Amino acid sequence: MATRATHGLYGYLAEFREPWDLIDAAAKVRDAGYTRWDCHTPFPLHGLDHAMGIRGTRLPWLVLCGGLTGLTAALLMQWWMNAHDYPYLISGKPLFGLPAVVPVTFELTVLLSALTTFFAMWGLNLLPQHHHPLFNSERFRRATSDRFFISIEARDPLFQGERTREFLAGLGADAVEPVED
Amino acid sequence: MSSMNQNGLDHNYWRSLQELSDEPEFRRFLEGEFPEPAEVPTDAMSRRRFLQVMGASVAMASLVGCRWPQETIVPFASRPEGVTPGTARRYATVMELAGAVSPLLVTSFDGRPIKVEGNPDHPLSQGACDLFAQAGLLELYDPDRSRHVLEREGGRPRRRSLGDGEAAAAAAFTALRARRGAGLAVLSEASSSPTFAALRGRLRDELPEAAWYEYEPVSRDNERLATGLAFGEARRVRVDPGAARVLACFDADLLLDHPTALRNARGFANGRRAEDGEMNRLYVVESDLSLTGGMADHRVAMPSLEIPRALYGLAAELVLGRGLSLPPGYESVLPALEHVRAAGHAPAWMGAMAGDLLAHRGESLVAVGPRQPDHVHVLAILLNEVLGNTGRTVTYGPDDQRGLSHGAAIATLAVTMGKGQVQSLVILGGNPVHDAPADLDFGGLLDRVAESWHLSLFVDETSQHCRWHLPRAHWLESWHDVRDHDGRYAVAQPLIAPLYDGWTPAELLSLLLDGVRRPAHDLVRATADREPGAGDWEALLHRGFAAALPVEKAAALDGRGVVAAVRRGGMAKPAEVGRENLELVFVRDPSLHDGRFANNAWLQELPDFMTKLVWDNAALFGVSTAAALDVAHGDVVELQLGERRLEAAVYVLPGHAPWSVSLSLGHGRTAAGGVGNGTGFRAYALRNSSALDAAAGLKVVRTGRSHRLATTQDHHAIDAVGMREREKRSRSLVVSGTLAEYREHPDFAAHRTHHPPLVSLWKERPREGFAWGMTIDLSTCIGCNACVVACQAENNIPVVGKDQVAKGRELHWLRLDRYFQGDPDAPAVAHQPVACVHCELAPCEQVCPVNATMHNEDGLNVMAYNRCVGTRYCSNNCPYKVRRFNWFNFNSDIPDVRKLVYNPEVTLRSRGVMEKCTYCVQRIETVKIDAKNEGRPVRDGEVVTACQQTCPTQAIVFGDLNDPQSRVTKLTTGDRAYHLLAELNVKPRTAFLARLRNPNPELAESADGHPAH
Amino acid sequence: MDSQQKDPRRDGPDPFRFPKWTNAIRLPVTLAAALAPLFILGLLYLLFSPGATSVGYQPAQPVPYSHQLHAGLLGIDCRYCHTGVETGAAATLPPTSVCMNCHATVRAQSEKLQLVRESFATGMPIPWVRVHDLPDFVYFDHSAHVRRGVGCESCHGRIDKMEVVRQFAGLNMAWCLECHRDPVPHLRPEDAVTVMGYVPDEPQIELGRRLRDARHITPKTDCSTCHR
Amino acid sequence: MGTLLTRDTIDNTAHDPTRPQELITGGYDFTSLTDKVCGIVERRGAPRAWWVALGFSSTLAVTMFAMIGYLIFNGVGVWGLNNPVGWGWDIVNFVFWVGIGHAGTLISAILYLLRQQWRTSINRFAEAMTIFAVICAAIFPGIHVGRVWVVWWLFPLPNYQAMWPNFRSPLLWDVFAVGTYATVSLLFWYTGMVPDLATLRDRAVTRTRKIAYGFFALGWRGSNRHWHRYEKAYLILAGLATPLVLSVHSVVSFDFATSQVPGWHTTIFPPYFVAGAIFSGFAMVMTCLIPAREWYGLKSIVTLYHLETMAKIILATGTMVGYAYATEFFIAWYGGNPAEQFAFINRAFGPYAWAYWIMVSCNVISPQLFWFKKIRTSPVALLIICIFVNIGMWFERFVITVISLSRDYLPSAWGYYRPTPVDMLTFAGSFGLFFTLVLLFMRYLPMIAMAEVKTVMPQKHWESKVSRPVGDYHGTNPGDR
Repeated sequence: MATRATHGLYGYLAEFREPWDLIDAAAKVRDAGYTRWDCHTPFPLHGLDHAMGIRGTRLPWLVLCGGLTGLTAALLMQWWMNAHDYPYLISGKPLFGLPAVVPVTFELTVLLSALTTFFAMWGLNLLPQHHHPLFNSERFRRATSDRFFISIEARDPLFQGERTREFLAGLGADAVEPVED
Repeated sequence: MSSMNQNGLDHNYWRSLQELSDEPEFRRFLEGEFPEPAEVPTDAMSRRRFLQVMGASVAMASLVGCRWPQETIVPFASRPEGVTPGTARRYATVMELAGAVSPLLVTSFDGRPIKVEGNPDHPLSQGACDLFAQAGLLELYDPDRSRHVLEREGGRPRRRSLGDGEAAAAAAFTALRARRGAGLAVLSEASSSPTFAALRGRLRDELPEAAWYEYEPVSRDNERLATGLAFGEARRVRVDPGAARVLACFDADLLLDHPTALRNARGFANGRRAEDGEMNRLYVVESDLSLTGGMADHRVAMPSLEIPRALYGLAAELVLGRGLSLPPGYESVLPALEHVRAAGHAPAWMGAMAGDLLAHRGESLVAVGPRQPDHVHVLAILLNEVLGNTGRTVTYGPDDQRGLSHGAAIATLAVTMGKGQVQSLVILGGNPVHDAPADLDFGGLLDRVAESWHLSLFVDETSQHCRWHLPRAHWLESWHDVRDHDGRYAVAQPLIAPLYDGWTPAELLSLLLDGVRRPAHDLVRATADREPGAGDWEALLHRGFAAALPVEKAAALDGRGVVAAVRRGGMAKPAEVGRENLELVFVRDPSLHDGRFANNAWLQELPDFMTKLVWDNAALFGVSTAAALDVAHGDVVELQLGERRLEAAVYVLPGHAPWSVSLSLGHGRTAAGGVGNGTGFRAYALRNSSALDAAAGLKVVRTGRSHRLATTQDHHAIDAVGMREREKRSRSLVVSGTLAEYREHPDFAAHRTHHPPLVSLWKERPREGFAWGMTIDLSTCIGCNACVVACQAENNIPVVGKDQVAKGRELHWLRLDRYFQGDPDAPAVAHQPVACVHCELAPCEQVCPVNATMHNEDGLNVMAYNRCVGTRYCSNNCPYKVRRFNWFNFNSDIPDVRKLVYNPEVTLRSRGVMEKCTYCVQRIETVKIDAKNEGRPVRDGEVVTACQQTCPTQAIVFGDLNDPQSRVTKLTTGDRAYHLLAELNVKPRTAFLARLRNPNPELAESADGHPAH
Repeated sequence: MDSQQKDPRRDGPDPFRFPKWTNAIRLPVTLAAALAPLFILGLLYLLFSPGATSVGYQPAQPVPYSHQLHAGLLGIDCRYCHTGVETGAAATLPPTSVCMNCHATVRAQSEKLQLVRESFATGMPIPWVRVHDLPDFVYFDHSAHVRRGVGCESCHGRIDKMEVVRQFAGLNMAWCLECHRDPVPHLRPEDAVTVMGYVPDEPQIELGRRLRDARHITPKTDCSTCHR
Repeated sequence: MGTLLTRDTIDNTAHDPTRPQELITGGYDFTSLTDKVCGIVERRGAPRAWWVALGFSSTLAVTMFAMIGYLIFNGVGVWGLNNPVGWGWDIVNFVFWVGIGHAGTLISAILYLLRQQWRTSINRFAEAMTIFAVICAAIFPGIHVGRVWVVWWLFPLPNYQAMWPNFRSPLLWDVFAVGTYATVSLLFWYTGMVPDLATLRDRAVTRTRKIAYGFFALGWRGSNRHWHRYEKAYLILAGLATPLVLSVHSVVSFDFATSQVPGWHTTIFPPYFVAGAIFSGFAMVMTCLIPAREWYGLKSIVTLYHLETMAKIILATGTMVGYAYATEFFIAWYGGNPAEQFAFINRAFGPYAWAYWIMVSCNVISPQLFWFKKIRTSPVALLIICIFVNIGMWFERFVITVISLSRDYLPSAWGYYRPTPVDMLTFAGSFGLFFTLVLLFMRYLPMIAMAEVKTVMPQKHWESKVSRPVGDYHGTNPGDR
C-alpha cells in the first residue's frame, strides 16, 4: 500500500466498521485542528455534527427570502392582473379582495420556499459534483452502504503525509489508504 | 338574370356564390389569420364570415339588378339612403296556412331573409307571430326541398329540367282545354287568395267539365257547416275575447288553434291585467289539455264526445234553470233542452258558469272548437245570440262560398277516382297520400290516375304516387295575396328569388288555363288593381295590407235552421264514453300542424307546451285512466279502432280527460325528408272519413315494449321523493294567487317566500348608465312557445336531435317551465319562461377561471364564447340552470343552403363553449350605436328583445331599470313583481309578475285556484 | 438472499467513473435546463405576435386598383367609394357602377379595367380580396368609430401611400384595447377623419382630450362591446 | 415469491413500554439490509408476475389515452354529462386521485415532524404513490374542459388578448394548489432518494446502471457536511409540505364549498375532505404495500407493526369521515334551508340512494372492524377492507359531485346522469397508468428508504458505546456554512 505523499495525492481515507468509532475518531480529528477533512456515512449520524464541530447552516434564511418573494409576487400579480391592468366586473365583487387571493398567495409562498430549499441546499453542498477523487477508491464505494469513513485532504495546512496516515490509523480505523487525485 | 345565364353562370342562386367561395384567397380567410390559430374555431364560426362576404357580393350584385327579382321591392320602414351592405332591411309580407293568414315583417340581410316577425301595424298580429311563420325560414332553406321536375315511369322517378316539365304540362293542359276539362280534377289546399279564387272561377267557366276539390286534413269545417245551417250561407265566425268578460270555451283553443289566435291572445291578455281594471274569467271544457285550458280559471276535463251534452246542459241550465228567455220562434228547441235536462243533473260548475254568463250578457262569449259537430256550433251561435253577445264579442263575416266540406271533398274525389272518371289530376300543394282518411286508400287510387301532377315543396308521399312532381316556390319566394279572417286584403311579396325556380299554385293554374305560365307577380298585380281599397301598389307593398275593410252585408239568423239543428243534436242519443268504450281524439299537432312541417327541425325540437315532448308525438292518457288501464309513461300500446291498428307510445298527461286518448296528427311521415322521416306515430292510419275528429270504440292493447320519449323537462321518470318536492317548490317558484287575494294584499307575491334579510359582504357598486332589465308577466304568458322559436332564429341556436335532448343537452336559451299543481286529474297548470336572468351578483362569473363570463357596464351578464375554455363550472353554479353547453360541434355538417338562415349579427358557437341568453345584446348594441351616431339618448322601448317582440300577449317587457319612467321599471317596482330564488341574493335583472287567477267565488277554491268540482 | 451475493468487491472493479470535465459543465447545464421553459414561452409569444402573423399582409387583387393614385394623387375622399363607413358596420366595397362613374369615360379602353367592364356588363361582382380581416366573433362597427372622430389612418395607415393595400396594424385584441383604454391620441375633428397624414394645429393630446370631453367619448372594454 | 398472502411469522405488534419499539425484525444489519433492498432492483430479469402485472396495467393505460384522444376529437359529449350535471366522473376521478395523493406527503412530512420513526419503512413507497396519484389526478381537469387546446389560458401567461385569468375562481386556486403540491412532493421524494441512488450507484456492476443512477445521485458521497444541510433542508421541506398537504384538499373542497349548489355549499368541506383524503390515501398505500411486501419478502422491514399503525389511522380518519356525513345532515336540518334539506334527503332516498349507501357502508362501517386487533394484524383482512375503503371513497366523491348537481334549485332543470363506456374506460385506464408507474418504480428504484431505515435499526444503538461525551463544540473550526 503506497504511503508516500505523492504529487497527485488527494488525501488519506480511513475506514471504520462501526458508527461509534467514527464519532470518537471525528472528535479527535477535530481537536487535532484539521480543517479540510470530512466524514462519510451511509446515513446521517446524530452527534457527528457536534463531533466535527459543524455550525448551523444559513439555509433557513435563504428559504425565508424565497418565501417572502413568493408572497409579494403573488399579491402583486393578482392585484395587477385582475384589478389594475384589465379590471373585470365579476359577480359585482370588489376588484381586489383579500379573501379571494389568499389561496394562490399561500401556494406561491410555499412553492418558492420549497424551490429555494431544494436548490439552495444542493448549491451550498456544491452538488451535483459527479466527479470526485474519493470515487477513485474502491473501498469508498461502501460509504453509501455500510461503512464509515474519514477523509483528510492533502491541502489541509496540518497535513503531513506519513504523520497524518499514522494519526488516522491511531484512531482505530480498520484501514487507511491514500486517495489519488 | 338573363344576362347571367347568357354568360354561362350557373343560375342556381347558391351555387353561384359557391363559385366565389372557391377563390383561393377566399379560402385563406376561411382558414383565418388570427394570431392564435387555436382561437379560430372550427368551420362553425368562419361560416358567418362566409355569409357576410356572400351576402355582400349579392348586395353589390343587386345594385345592378343581377339576381334580384325583376319586380321592385319596397322596404317597409326607414329605408336607408341607398343600400348599405351589412345592414338589415325589413319587408312586409304575409304567410297563408290553410286559409289562415299571418301578417309578417321579414328581416332581410344582404338579400337573404333571416328573421320573420309579425307586422306591427296589422290588427291581426300587432307585431306578434306564430310558430309556423317564424319557422318558415328554416323551411325556405331546407336542403331537402325539391329542386327538379320529376317524372315517374313505372314508379321510377326521372329527373327533368323545369323547361321540359313545363312543356310536358303545357302540352297535356292544351289537350285538356280541348276536352273542356273532361276527366280533369284539381285538388288544392284551402286558400283565401282572391287571385286564386279568380283563377278557380275561370277554371269553372272555361273548363266546365273539370272538377275542383279542396282538402285540408285539419279544418274548421264543422263551424263553417254550422254557419251554413244558422245563416243559410257559410260565414266566418269572428270572436273578440278582448271584449269578453266571461269566456266559456267548449273544446275551443282560442289562444292557439284559431285563425285569429294572435289577436285573441292579445285581447284575452289585456283582460287579465288586474292592475288595469277588471279581470276576465275563463271557463274551459275540453278533453285534451290545450293551451287555453292551461290558462283557464275553471277547467273541466271530459271526453270530447261528451262535450256536446255539456253545452246542451248549459243551455238547459240557462233557459230552463235560470229563465233565460228565447226570442220568438225558438221555443221549439225547448223539448230538446228538457230532454237533455232530464238525462242528467247539472254539475256545480255548470250552474256557476250559467250564472256568470247571465251576469255578463253582451260581454260574454261561448266558443266551440273545430272538433265539435255542427249542431254544437249552432247551439253556441244561438246562446251567443240570446246572451246578447252577437255583434259584441262575436260577429259573422262573409266567407267565400265553396260547396263540399274538406272531408266530403276528399271522399268524393276518392269515389270518382275509384270509378276511373279522373284521367288527369292536378294536386296544388297538400299531401293527401299521407293525410287523407285511411279508409280512402288515396295512394292506391292515385296510382291508377293516368296523368297526375303534384306541385309541392318536397318530393313527399304524394309526389311518389304522381306521374309528375313539380317544385313549388316557398311562400317567402313567391308573390301571393290573401284575404284575412276579417276580410282584409293583403299581398305577399317575395323576400328572395326562388332558390330552385319553383312555381306557385297560381302560376300552375295560369299554365293550365292560358297555356303559358304567367308570373305570379302579374297575376297578383292584376287582382290588386281590381281590389277595391287596395290603393296604390307601392303603398300596398310597403304597408303589406290594404287599410280599408270591404263592406260586408250583415248576417241574418235563420231561425228554422237553428231550431232544426239544435233539436237534432239535443234529441240525439248522447255518446257514452267509458272504460268499455274509450274515445280517440285526433288533435292538430301544435308543432307540425297537419304534418306539413315535419321536416322543420326547429319545430320538431320545439317542446310541446304541455308534454314538453320533442321529435315525437304520443298517445295522451289521463293519470287515472292510465292507472286503470295499467299503462305507464313510455309504454308502447296498440291502439285498435275498428279493424285499424296503430302502435304508439303512452304519455301520461295530468289533466287529460278520463277514458279519452288524444293523438296528434302529422307525425310518422315516410317521405318528409331527412329530418321528419320516422318521427312519432302516424295518427292518420286510424283516421276514417266517418270520424275525422273523435272516434269511439277505441281498444288499447299493451305490447310490453317501451319507447324512449325525449322531453325537455322531467328528463327521467321521477320518483316519489322528487315528485313531492317539485310540487312543494313550484308554488314558491311560480307565485300565483287569486284576484281576491290580490285585491286584499296587492304585494302578496313578494311575501310568498320567506328568507332572512339579504345583505352583501361587500359594498355593492351603484348602477350607472344603462341597467337593462326584463319583466315576464305570468298572468298573461300563455306558454305558446313563440318566444322560444324567435330566440332560436335570432340567436343561431342549433338543434341537437332527439338523442341529445333525451340526454338533457337541448340548447334552447329560453325554456318554458311547466308545472302541474294539485290533483293530477284536474291540476292547475303554470307556465314560466326562464332564460338567463342576468343576476347583478352573478354566481356564474366568480367561478369562471378565465373571465369568459363577466358583467358589462350595462349590468348584462355577458359571455365571451371565444374566451370560454369550457369548464362548465358556471353552469353548475347557476341556480337557474339556464346556461347551455356545446357538447359537440352542433354547427358542423350543415348543408350550405341551410347556412343562409344564420343571423350574421350573432356568433356561431363552436364546440366546447358555454352559451346562454344575452338579452339580445346584438340588438342592444345596434340601438346604442345608432342613438349615439344620431346624438340622442336611447328611447324607452327602443331596444326590443326577440322574445319580447314576438310575444302575442306582450307578457315580456324589456328596458332600462335606471330610467324611472320606463315601463320595465314601473313593472319591476309594481305590486305583482317578484324575483325567482330571491333568497339567494343574486339580484336577478329579470323579474316575474305573479300569476293571477280569477275563480268564480261560487266554486270552492283550492290553494292554486283550480276548481274542486 | 444472502448478504454476500451482491458485494461489489467480488463483482470486479468500478465499471465507470464520471470524468473530471463533468464538474466543469454542471453550472451551464443547470442554468440552461432552468431557463429552457422561459425561452420556449418567449419564442412562442413572438411567433404568434400579430407583427409576425398579420401585419404587412398584402394580397394581390383581381383588379390592379391603386389607392396611391386615387386617394393620394387624385385625392378622392375615402367616402366616395366606401359609402357605408359613416352609416353602417361595414365600410363596404363600392359596386362596380361606382368605378364606372369615371371609367366609362376615363381610360375607358384600358387593359387593366377589363374585369371592371366585364363585371359592369354581367353584374357579377369583382371578387376583391379582403385585407383587414377580423376574426369571425369580433363585431367592429365603422360608423361607431368614424363618427367619433377616429381617423381612417389610425387603423389602416397611410393608404394614400399604398400602391396595393397592405395590413397596417395587428388588429388583435390587445391592440384594440390600447385605444379603447385611451382614445385621446387618435381623436380628430370629424372633418379630418379621412385626412391622411393629419397634423393638428394644437398638440394632439390637448385636442384629443378636448374632443373626448366634448363628445363624451367613453370607449368600453366590456366583452359585449365587440363580441356577441 | 408467493402470490398468495401468508400469515406473518414475526409479530412485533406487542406493546412493551419498557423497550423501544422494534421496527425492523429479522436481525438485519446495515449490510444485509442494503443487500436486501438493492437486491430487488439489481436482480437480473424481473419476475414473471411483474411482467404480467405490467402488461395488464399498461394496456389499461394505453386504453385511457385512446379514450382521451377520442374525447378531444369529438367533444365532451362522449361522456355522460348533461345540462344539470356538468361535472361527472371526470371531476369525481380528479378528486379521488388527489385524495389518494395525500398519504405520501403526509407520511413523509407530518409523521417526520412528529418524530414517528415507523414512517421510515414506508415513506418512500407512499411518496412514490403520491406522485403517481397526482399525475393521474392532473389528467382529469386537463381533459374535462370543452376546448383542451386553450387550457393554457388558466395560467397567467401574457397573450395577445391581453386577458388574465380570474383569481376569484376556485378552479384557478386548484391549478396553483395541485401544481405546487405536485412540485413539492416531487422535490421531497427525489431529495429523500438521492442517498439511496448513490448506494445503487456505488453497487452498480454495469456501466449503464452506474451512469444512470450516478447521474441522478448528483455525486452524493455521504459527506457529513452535506448530511448536515441535507437534514436541515429535509426538515424545512417537511415543514412546508405539512400545511401544503392540508391546503391542497381544502382548496379542492373550495370548488364545491364556495359554490351555490345545495349539497356543495357547506363550510365543513375542508376538514372533511382532508380527513377523507388521508383516509383514502392510507388505504391505497396498504392496498399496494401489502402485496409488495409479500412478493418481495419485505415483511421484516415493513412489519405487522407498521400495518397495524396504519390501520389505526384509517380507523381514526374513517370515523372522522363518518362524523362529517352525520354533521352534513344535521346542519342541513338545523340550517333550515329547504333546498339544502332536500339535497340530503335526495342523497339518501332519491334515485341515487344506492350510491349513497355504498359510500356509507364502505367508508363508515367497514373500517370499524379495525377495532379488533385480530383484523388489524391480518394482512388479508387489511387488504380487503382497504379495497372497500377505496371504493367507498370514490363513491363519496360521486355522491357529492353528481347527486348534488342532478337536483338543485329549479325542479324543471333536474336531470339524471349516466356514465358512458368512455367514462368508464377512462377511469379504469387511470388505474392502469397508476399501477404501471408503481410497477416501474418497484422495479427500478429503491422501494425502502435505506438511509432512513438505517437510522432506526437496532445496530444503530451506539450512543452508549461512545467513549467520551459528545457535547456542543465551542472551539473555532472554519467549516464552510
